[in-house]
Amino acid sequence: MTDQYTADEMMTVAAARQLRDGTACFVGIGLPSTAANLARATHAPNLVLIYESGCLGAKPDRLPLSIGDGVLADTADAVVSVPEVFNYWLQPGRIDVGFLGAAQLDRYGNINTTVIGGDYTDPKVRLPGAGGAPEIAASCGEVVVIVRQNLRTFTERVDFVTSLGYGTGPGDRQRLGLRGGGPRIVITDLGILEPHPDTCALTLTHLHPGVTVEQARAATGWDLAVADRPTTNEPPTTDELAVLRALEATKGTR
Amino acid sequence: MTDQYTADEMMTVAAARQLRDGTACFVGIGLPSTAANLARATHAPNLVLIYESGCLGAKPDRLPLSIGDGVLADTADAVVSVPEVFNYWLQPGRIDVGFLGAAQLDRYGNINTTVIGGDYTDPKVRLPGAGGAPEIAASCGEVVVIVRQNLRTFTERVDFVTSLGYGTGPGDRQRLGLRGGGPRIVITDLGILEPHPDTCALTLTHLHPGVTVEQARAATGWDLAVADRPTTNEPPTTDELAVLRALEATKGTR
Amino acid sequence: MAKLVSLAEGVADLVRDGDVVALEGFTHLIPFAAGHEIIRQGRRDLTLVRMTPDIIYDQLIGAGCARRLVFSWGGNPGVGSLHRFRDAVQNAWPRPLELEEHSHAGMANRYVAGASGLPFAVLRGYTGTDLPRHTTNIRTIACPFTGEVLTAVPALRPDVTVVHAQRADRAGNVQMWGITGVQKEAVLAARRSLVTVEEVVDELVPVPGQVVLPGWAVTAVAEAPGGAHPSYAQSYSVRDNDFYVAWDAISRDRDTFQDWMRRQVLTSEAMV
Amino acid sequence: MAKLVSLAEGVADLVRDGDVVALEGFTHLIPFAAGHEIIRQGRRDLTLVRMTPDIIYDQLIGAGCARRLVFSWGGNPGVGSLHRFRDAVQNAWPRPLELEEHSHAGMANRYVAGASGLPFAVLRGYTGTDLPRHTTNIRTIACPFTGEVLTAVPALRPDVTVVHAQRADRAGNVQMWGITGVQKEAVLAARRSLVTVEEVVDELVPVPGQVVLPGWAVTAVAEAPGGAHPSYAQSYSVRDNDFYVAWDAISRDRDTFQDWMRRQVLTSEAMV
Repeated sequence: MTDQYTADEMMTVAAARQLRDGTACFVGIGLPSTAANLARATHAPNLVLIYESGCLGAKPDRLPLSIGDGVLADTADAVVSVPEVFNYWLQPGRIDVGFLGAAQLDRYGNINTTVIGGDYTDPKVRLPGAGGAPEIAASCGEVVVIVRQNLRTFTERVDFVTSLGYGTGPGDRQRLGLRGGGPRIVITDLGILEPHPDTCALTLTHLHPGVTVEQARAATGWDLAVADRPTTNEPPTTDELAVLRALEATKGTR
Repeated sequence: MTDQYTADEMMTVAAARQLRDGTACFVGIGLPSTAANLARATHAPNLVLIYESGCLGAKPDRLPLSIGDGVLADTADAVVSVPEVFNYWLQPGRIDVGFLGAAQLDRYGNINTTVIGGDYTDPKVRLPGAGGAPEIAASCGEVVVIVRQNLRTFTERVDFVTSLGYGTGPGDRQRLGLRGGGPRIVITDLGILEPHPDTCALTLTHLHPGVTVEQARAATGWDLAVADRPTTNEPPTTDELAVLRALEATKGTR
Repeated sequence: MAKLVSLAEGVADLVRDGDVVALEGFTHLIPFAAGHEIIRQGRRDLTLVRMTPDIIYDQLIGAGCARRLVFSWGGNPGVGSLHRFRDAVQNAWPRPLELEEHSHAGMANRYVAGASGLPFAVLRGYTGTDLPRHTTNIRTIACPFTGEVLTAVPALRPDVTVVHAQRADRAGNVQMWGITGVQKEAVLAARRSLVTVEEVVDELVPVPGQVVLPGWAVTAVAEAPGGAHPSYAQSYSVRDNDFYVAWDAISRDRDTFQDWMRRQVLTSEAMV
Repeated sequence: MAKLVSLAEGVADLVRDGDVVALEGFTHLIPFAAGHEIIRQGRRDLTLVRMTPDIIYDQLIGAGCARRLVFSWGGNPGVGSLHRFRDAVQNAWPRPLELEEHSHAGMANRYVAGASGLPFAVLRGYTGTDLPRHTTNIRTIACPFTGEVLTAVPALRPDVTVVHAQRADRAGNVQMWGITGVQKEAVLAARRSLVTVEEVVDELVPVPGQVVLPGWAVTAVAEAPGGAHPSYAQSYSVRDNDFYVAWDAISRDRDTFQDWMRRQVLTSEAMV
């Protein structure tokens, strides 16, 4: 059962496992889309994929190249306008899971995809910006984050809060009137972090096989809380790896 | 050229003549729909008919039985949702002409289609209510009213302002921030009334053939202003009558 | 995923005494069969919501199911007035009927707000009319950028919305086309929803002008062929205009109405 | 009724220096040909508006057409960052670029408000993020019924919106299908509009999922076959993904970029 696999493959498989069959999942492009399609192709055939381009219930037979790939419209239960997907579907809390990436992530699961370094008007790195993420983070039942763990990304404070996690700690989301539950889990190439029920601080609860707590701490820009006994995740199964690689191979084909 | 015709036919023909080719017209069912379809079948082939059921540019080959008749959807340039027809098409002032009927009408072109007599909670007659009319009257470039003239209908004050004409006189529409121009013309079975440019009071400007000013006055519940020399309308042409009767004959066929 | 149920089950499960109930349909696709089942099951104290209450609401009102009506146009479309509605308003027969009256634009936006998870909607509407004098649910709101004053109406959130559509598949995905009115918004605004369909099919073949409601956004689907009669279902049936005309005479008199209801609705079986 | 024009005429007539211009398209149906024509005609000081500024906006920005960008996500979709956009923001090359930054939900609702003739839109959005700190066009508004505090954004009203569609007929009725994004709203929100199409046909045969814009709501239509390349037009073409990937290298360096623009855009003829 221990095929060779990369850290990214482990991360993607671990993320896919977090998606429950029959739930509705708002999917961003890149790692979230790959993981969501892996879940649909394995344990969650009735996972409802929702893309911000207006595709509800997309069932792509290859990995989409973008959130507006034609295969999403061709296979969706319904294609609606972009205002409709945000207003009628995301905003009222109909979507169970928001699946997001991050350029920076902090202790409270706040996400930055806007600017890094310098200040807003004169940044060191200008990133793409918010897209659908702020409202996905606000309104989905829960948020699953998939992101590679390193000191550049895992920072004490994000340079810009593009999408709110738990803000500055417990109670912030409620005070702001947000209806979604916030980040339930963060899946990285090293392991899994979950918010502590009391402090909301991300806590290392799982490690991928062969990864140590020290490695995870060294890749985190704050004093990382660690669960008493972090669980070691199951490595990717042969089937998971095969399906994932087959999916990756479809990218760009038609 | 003087075929036999009824007062209703004269009224419908006179109303149809008011619709200019190439304009967009928001049409209610009944007399407005008949007149608008007559206009489209005669001098205004490019009249754009808009029905509140969401049919934009309907081109029915028979008179629709209701504003939601299937022939409207089948022949429309576009069928949109009811929220869309009001929000994207009517509200921004895209529609040139709103074409309305009335159960009561007053000197300032205010329209009642709600209750008559008694008071609101205990009326003498309960009418269907507002429908699309309040916003049609508010937002179309201009309003054309088609209504039979008699003392029950032409009242000093309407019992309920369902759709605003000129309110209590000049400046009311502007003060209320309404963007549409209000009633430009009222076509009845006796003649035509137009708002006086200074007072906004409906003024008799045209009579149908054979109708006298006295008859019009006697059918009006207020002291009706009359233009210096009311014009006599042309009777329906043979062609107008033939087309109108052919249209009426289509009602309920398919 | 929507449950596939019989019409009788669907109404029994989803429509409860005292509920706020919207049976929507804009001349086309009116859920008559579902309305009749509600009458047969003897629901009481309903707040009936609809932009265009027509014959089926006349029947529900005349049968004593309703306590309150929230609406914008109540008539027999293309024919005239609703006599049971009038009798309830003018004479409180068979019981008093409270009214909350709006314009179409207002009602449509109230459903949009409900579907959007917002507490209210903004529109240019009602201005200068007597409606705000009698309907407390119409207020003003100032634009935070320009200061311009507009109209606000509160979201509609029916306990249950019932609509009729052409087709559903076995996963409860619903497909309708032609004039689809405000049905999508009415379903999405509601806590529960029941969709009757002309037929349940294995696969929904795409149709121009279609509106598809995913099964996971619908509570239950019941097959009810002809369930829109006397209104129509585009591609399935045409409007029975004779019935609309005949209803004027049937409904004018209380006894004639009650006799008709006994014969045509109360003693016949649920359609499915 | 929309005028049928050549792309060069359409851009010359409808897109003016200093205009607020929206070229919309959500990954699908992106009006590249029209964008190239704007570059060829040397427009300056444009405020470019778009939810998802991508390669065509990178080109417009790199060519110095834009003074300001109003947007919610600026990237090379599926590939990465936009280097000309970055260079303008980080180094003011070839000229400074002001930003007004929103979320998708905010931008979509701003178009909806524009299309609806309202001065603002209400949404649940931006809450707790740093966006309102830098974007003055985000305010709060209280529900007049419940007191709940929500977010307001002002309407977008572009001077001109440009979109690409599959087909138009000779009366200028426009038909598009597949992912249609926010194009209807963007056209209806604008004072003027230019639609490029794959082909002008005698009759628009209905297609499932179609959005039709009546000709009287569109200013001009220009035939521009392949006008969405390297994006795609469903049923006509597929995405040229190699170009999206190649753009990363082309756009990284100012000289490479300028050379590419000279060869591929500036010296080629308008497409129609």
